[in-house]
Amino acid sequence: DLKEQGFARIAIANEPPFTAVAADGTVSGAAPDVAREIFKRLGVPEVVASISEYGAMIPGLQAGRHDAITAGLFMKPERCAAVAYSEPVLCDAEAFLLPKGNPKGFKSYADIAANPDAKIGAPGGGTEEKLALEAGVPRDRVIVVPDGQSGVKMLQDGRIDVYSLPVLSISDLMAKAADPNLEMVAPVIGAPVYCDGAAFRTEDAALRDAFDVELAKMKESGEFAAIIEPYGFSAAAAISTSRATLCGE
Amino acid sequence: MTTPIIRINQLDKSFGTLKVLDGLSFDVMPGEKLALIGPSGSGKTTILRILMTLETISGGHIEVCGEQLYHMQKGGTEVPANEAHLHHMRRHIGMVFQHFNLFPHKSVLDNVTLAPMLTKGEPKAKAEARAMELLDMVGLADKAKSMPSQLSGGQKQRVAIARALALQPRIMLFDEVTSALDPELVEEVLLVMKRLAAETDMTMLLVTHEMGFAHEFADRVLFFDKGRIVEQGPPDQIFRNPEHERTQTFLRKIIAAGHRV
Amino acid sequence: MTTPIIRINQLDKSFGTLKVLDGLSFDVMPGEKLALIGPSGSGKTTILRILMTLETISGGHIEVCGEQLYHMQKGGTEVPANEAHLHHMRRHIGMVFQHFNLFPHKSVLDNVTLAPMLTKGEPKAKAEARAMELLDMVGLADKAKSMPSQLSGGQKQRVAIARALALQPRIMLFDEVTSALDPELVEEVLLVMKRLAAETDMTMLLVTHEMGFAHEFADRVLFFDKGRIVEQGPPDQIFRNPEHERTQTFLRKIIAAGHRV
Amino acid sequence: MADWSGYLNLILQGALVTAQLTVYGSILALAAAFLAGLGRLSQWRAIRWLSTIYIEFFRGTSIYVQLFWAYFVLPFMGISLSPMAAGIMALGLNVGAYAAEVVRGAILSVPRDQYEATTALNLTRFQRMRHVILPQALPLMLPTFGNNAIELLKATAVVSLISLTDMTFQAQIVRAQTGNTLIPFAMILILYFAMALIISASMRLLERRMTRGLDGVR
Amino acid sequence: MQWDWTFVAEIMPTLLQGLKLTLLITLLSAIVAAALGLVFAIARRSRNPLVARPVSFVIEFIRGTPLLVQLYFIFYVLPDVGILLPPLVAGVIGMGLHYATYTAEVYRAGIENVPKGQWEAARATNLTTRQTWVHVIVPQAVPPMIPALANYLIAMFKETPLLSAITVLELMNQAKSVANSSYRYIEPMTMVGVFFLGMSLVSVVMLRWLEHRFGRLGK
Ligand SMILES: Nc1ncnc2c1ncn2[C@@H]1O[C@H](COP(=O)(O)OP(=O)(O)OP(=O)(O)O)[C@@H](O)[C@H]1O
Ligand SMILES: Nc1ncnc2c1ncn2[C@@H]1O[C@H](COP(=O)(O)OP(=O)(O)OP(=O)(O)O)[C@@H](O)[C@H]1O
Ligand SMILES: [Mg+2]
Ligand SMILES: [Mg+2]
Repeated sequence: DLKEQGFARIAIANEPPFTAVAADGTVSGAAPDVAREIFKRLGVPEVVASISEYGAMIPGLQAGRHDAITAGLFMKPERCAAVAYSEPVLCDAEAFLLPKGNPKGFKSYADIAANPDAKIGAPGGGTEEKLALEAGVPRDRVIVVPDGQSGVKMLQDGRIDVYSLPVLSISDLMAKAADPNLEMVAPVIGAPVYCDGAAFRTEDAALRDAFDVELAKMKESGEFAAIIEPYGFSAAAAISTSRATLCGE
Repeated sequence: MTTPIIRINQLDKSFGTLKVLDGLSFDVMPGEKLALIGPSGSGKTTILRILMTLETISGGHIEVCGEQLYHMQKGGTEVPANEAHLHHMRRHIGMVFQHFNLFPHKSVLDNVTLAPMLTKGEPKAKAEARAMELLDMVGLADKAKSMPSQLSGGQKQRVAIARALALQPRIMLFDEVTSALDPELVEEVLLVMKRLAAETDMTMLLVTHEMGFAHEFADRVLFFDKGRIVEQGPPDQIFRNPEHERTQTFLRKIIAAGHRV
Repeated sequence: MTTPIIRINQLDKSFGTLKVLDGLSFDVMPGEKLALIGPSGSGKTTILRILMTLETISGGHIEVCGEQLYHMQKGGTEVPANEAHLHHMRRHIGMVFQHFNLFPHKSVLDNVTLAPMLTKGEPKAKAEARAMELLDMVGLADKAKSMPSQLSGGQKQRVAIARALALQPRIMLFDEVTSALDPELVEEVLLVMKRLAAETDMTMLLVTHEMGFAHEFADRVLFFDKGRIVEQGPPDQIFRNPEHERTQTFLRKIIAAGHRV
Repeated sequence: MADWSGYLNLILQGALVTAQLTVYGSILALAAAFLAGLGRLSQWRAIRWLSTIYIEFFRGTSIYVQLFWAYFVLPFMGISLSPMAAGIMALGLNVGAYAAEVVRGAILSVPRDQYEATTALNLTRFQRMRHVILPQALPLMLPTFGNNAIELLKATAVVSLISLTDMTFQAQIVRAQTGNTLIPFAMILILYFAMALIISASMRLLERRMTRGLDGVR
Repeated sequence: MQWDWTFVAEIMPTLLQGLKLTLLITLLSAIVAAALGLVFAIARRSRNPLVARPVSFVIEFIRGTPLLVQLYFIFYVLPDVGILLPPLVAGVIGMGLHYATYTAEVYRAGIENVPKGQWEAARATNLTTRQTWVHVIVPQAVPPMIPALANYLIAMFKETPLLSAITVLELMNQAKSVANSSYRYIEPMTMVGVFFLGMSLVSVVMLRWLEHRFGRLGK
C-alpha cells in the first residue's frame, strides 16, 4: 500500500547529523538519506519527512502518523518490544559536552550521580535520559532539554553541568557553537554503543523484512558506507552488530 | 351604551414578595383619554407594561377589544395565553416609552416602517408613504433620513410616537413620555400629543408627572397609591377638589416643587 | 466698595470647533447669590465646571479671591497654572452636581469626612464632629452610617451638599441639583438650599431650570444663550419684565411645559 | 557561515503556515461561536445543554491537551487528521468556545429597552433577532473578536509541539541548524507582532464601517 | 491500544508531583500579573506621554506575540546580556508579564467603568491625583473586576504546559516524560486532560461565588 500511496511518511528528529535541514528546506542527514534510498528500491519513490520530538515518535508511529522512524532512535529492549526495528543503520557512542578541561571530572553517568550538585541535560524520552536515571541520578537533576541548541546554551549559561548526546551530535553542536570553552568527553565510560534502525509498526513486520533485505544488499555493495560516512558515521560499526544483539533477543 | 375596550378585573401583580398591584379593577371606554397619576412606585408604569404584555400577571383578568389578554380558551377551559395569542392581541396596542427606545442602527424612516413591513407584510412603498405622513404629522418629515443619534430628545420622542402609530393600534399607552426631556423640549412633544388626542378616536392611557398637561389632556384621571386606585374622576375634580387626603398631600408637594397644575 | 470675589474676563471656551463660551465677562460679589438660567446647551454647566477647574479654558482670565485661577506668575511672566496652583485655588470652591456623585463605597459619614481628613489633615474626631453638624443641618444625622445606595435621591443630594460644605469653601457651585430627582423629592433639597442661602454669607452660583426657585433664591439672574449673557438683573425684572426677545420665548416655553415661575 | 537568506526564507514559509492556521482557524472559530453562542440562548433546553457542554469542555481543558488529543488519540478512534487539519480543528474549536461567550454576552448586553420596543411593535422572536438585536450586538462583538483572533494567532505557536511546520517550528529548526538563537526568535517575534497589528487594524476598520452613523448607541 | 488502569495508578504520584508544581507556578504568576497589571493600567493613563506611550507599546507588543516565544527569549537570550534566571523564576516572570498585559485591560475596563462623576467629585473635594486613585478610583474599579481577573488565573493554569520549553517539569511535562519512558501516550495525556477539566470545574464554582460576591463584570 505504500507503493500505491507513492511515498512513505518518516519521522525524523531535529538533531544533526542524524538529520539535517538545508537552507532551502530539503531534508537530508544520514538517517533520511538511507531511508530514502531503500524505499526507492522498494518501489516507493518518495519519502515525506516530518520532524518530531523523540518522545512523540513511537506514539506517532502507533497512531499511524508515520510509516517509519529513521531518526537515530536507538534500539533498546523496551523499544524493540514496542516497534519492529530493521537491522542496525547508524551506530554511535554516548558523549558528554562539558566546560573546557572537564573541571568536575565526569567520565560516566555514575560520576554524575555521585556528585550531589551536578545537573545533566538530556533530550526528553531519549536514551541519555534513561541511562542517567538508571545510573542513579535523581529525577530532579536530570533536566529535560528540548533541543541541542538549548542544551549548549544552558551549558554555556551554567544552568547544567553536562549535556549528553551521541558523539556525532555533540561534535556537530560543538562545530556550530565554535565555543573554545566547551569540550567533549567521548565515549562515556560504561555506556554501551548504540545503533538505531528504521522502526516500523509491529503489524508491518513484512515491510520491515523487505527493508532489511535491501539494507543488507546496500551494506554489502558499499553504497551504505558511501551514504553515511560523509556524515561521520561508521559503516563498519553497523555491520558488525545485529538487531538480535542490540535488542537482547 | 358601548362596551369598554379595556376591562381590568381583580388584577394582581407581585415582583417576588413585593405586591405592586393589588386587586385592581377599572374599565376604559373606546376613545377615552385616561391620565394615571400618583407617587413614584405606585404601580403606574406596571399597569401600562402589563397591558403591553411586557410583564406577566400574578392574578386576575384583562379583556382587550372583547378578548382575554393573558388567557385563552383551549378545549373548553381557560389556560394561560401562549406566544401566538399574545402576538395576536398586541395588534391592538401601541406604546411609547420614557426613553424612546428607538432602534439606534436604523434611520428615522426605517424605525417607522420596520414593524408594518415585518408584522403586516406591507410593501415598502406603502409603508414609507404612510410613515412620511406620520412623520409629517409629528413635524419631522425633513428628518426621515437622519439617524436617531442626530436628533434631540424631543425629536426622538416624536419619532417614537410616529413609530407606535404606524401599526394603527386602537389603544395607545404613554409612559412619562416627557420626563427624560429638557424642559424646553417638553412642549413640542405635548403639542403633538394634544393634536393626536383631539384628532383621533384612539383610546389613550397616559402616565405623567406633568399635572398641567394631564389636566388638559384627560377625560378622566386615576390617582394611584400603593397599587390601588385611591381616587378617580374628571380632571377638574381631582386637581381642584381632591377628596382623599393622600391626593391632597401629593398635589401640594408637586406644586411646592414649582409645577403648575 | 468691596472687590469682586470672582472676576471673569473675556472668557473663551471651545470643544473642538464648537465655541461654547464666547468672550464672556462678569463679576460676582462676595456673598452674592447668582442664578444662571438659559436654554439647554447655552454653556451654563460649562462655566461652573471651569470655575471648579474640571475643564481647561481656551482664552481669557478668571480671578478668584484675588488670585488668577488658570494662570500664575513664574519669573515675572504669566504662565498656565500647574496642578499645584490649581490644588491651592480649589480650596476656595465647592461644587454640588446634578447626579450627586457620592462615593458609593463609603458611608455617608465617610463621604463627608474624606476630603477634610485628606486635604486638610484634620484629625478623624474633629472631621467627624463637624460632619455630624453638617448632616444635622441637612436633616440626615440619623443616616450617617448608611451607604449612599440606601438613600433616596433627595437624601443623596443633601449628603452631597454637606460634603461640599465640609471643606468650608467661600464659593459654592450648584449645577441643576434637583433635576435628577423625583418631583416629590425636589422640595426637601430646595428647603436645605434656602436655609443655606439665608444663614451663610457664602457666595453661590446656581444653575437651574426651576424658575420658581431661582426667583426666590437669587439676588441676580443671568440669562444665557449661545455662550453669552443675553440679559441680567434682579429676578423680578428678568422673570416679570424680560427685555430681550430670546428671554421672553424661553420663559414662555418653560411656562407652557407646566412650570411655575 | 550559514546561508541566512535561505534560512530566513524558511521562516517566511513557516509564517505562511501560521497565517493559514490563523485564517482557517478563525473561520472555524467564528462558525462555532455563533452556533454555540446562539445555542446557549435557545429556547430548547437540549440545544442549550449541548452548547454549554461544548463551551465548557473546550474552555475547560488546555489547548495543549486538545492538540495532543486531536493528533495522537483521535487516530485510535479511526479519525486520522493531517497535522494541518488537526491544528485548525483544535485551534478553531478552542477559540470558538471563548468567542461563543462573546456572542452571548454581546446579545445580552443589548439593552432590555430594545427587546421591549420590539414586543411593543409586535415583532416575532426571529424578526427581533434578525432586524434589531444582532445588528446592534455585532459591533459590540468585533473588538473582542479581534482579540480572539490574536489569541488564535499566538496559539498557533503551540502547534510546533505536534510537529506542524509553523513559524515557531521553523525558527527552532533554523536555530538547530545554525546554532544562533537570537536572530530566528527576534525575527518571529516581529512577524507575530506584525500579524497581530494587521488583525487589529482590520478589525478597527470593520468596526468603523459597521458603526458608521451609529455614534451614541450606548 | 487499550486503557490500562494499573498503569494509571502507577503514574499517578508522578503526575500529582507535576500538578503541585503547576499550581505553584500559576499562583506566583497570578500575583505578578495582578500587581503588574494594575501598574500598567495606571501608567497607561498617565498624562505624561513619555510614560503612557512606551508602556502602551510594551503592552501591545507583549499581547501580540506568543508566550512560548517570549519564554524562549527570557530563558535562552537574556543570559547573553547577563540575566540568568532559574527556570521557575523565568517561567513566573514570563507568564506574569504576559498576563499582566491582560489584567491591565481588565483594570482599564474597571477604571473606565467608574463614572466620570467620581473623578470630578474627587477634584471638587480637592483630592490629589494619588488620593483620588487610592481612596476613590481603585476601591471602586477593582472589586467588580475580580471575576474577570479570576478568569485569567484559570487561563494561566491552562498555559503552564508551555513551560516545558524552558525545562520546567510541570504537569504536562511530567506526563510527557512518563509517556516517553513507557511509550504510552493515552493514559498520561488523558489524565492530564482530566486534571485540567477537574480544575476548571472547581474554578467554575469558584467563579460563580466570586460573581455573586463582587457582582458581574462591568455591571
Ligand atoms: N422588574 C421589577 N422587579 C422588581 N420590582 C419592580 C420591577 N418593576 C417595578 N418594580 C417595583 O414595582 C413598584 C411599582 O413600580 P412602577 O414602575 O409601576 O411605579 P411607577 O408608579 O411607575 O413609579 P414612577 O413614577 O417612579 O415611574 C415599585 O416599587 C418598583 O420598585
Ligand atoms: N466635553 C464636551 N465635549 C464636547 N462638547 C461639549 C462637552 N461638554 C459640553 N459640550 C457642549 O457645550 C455646549 C454647552 O454645554 P453645557 O453643558 O454648558 O450647557 P448647559 O447650558 O449646561 O445645558 P443644559 O441645560 O442642557 O445642562 C453644548 O453644546 C454641549 O454639547
Ligand atoms: Mg413609572
Ligand atoms: Mg447643564
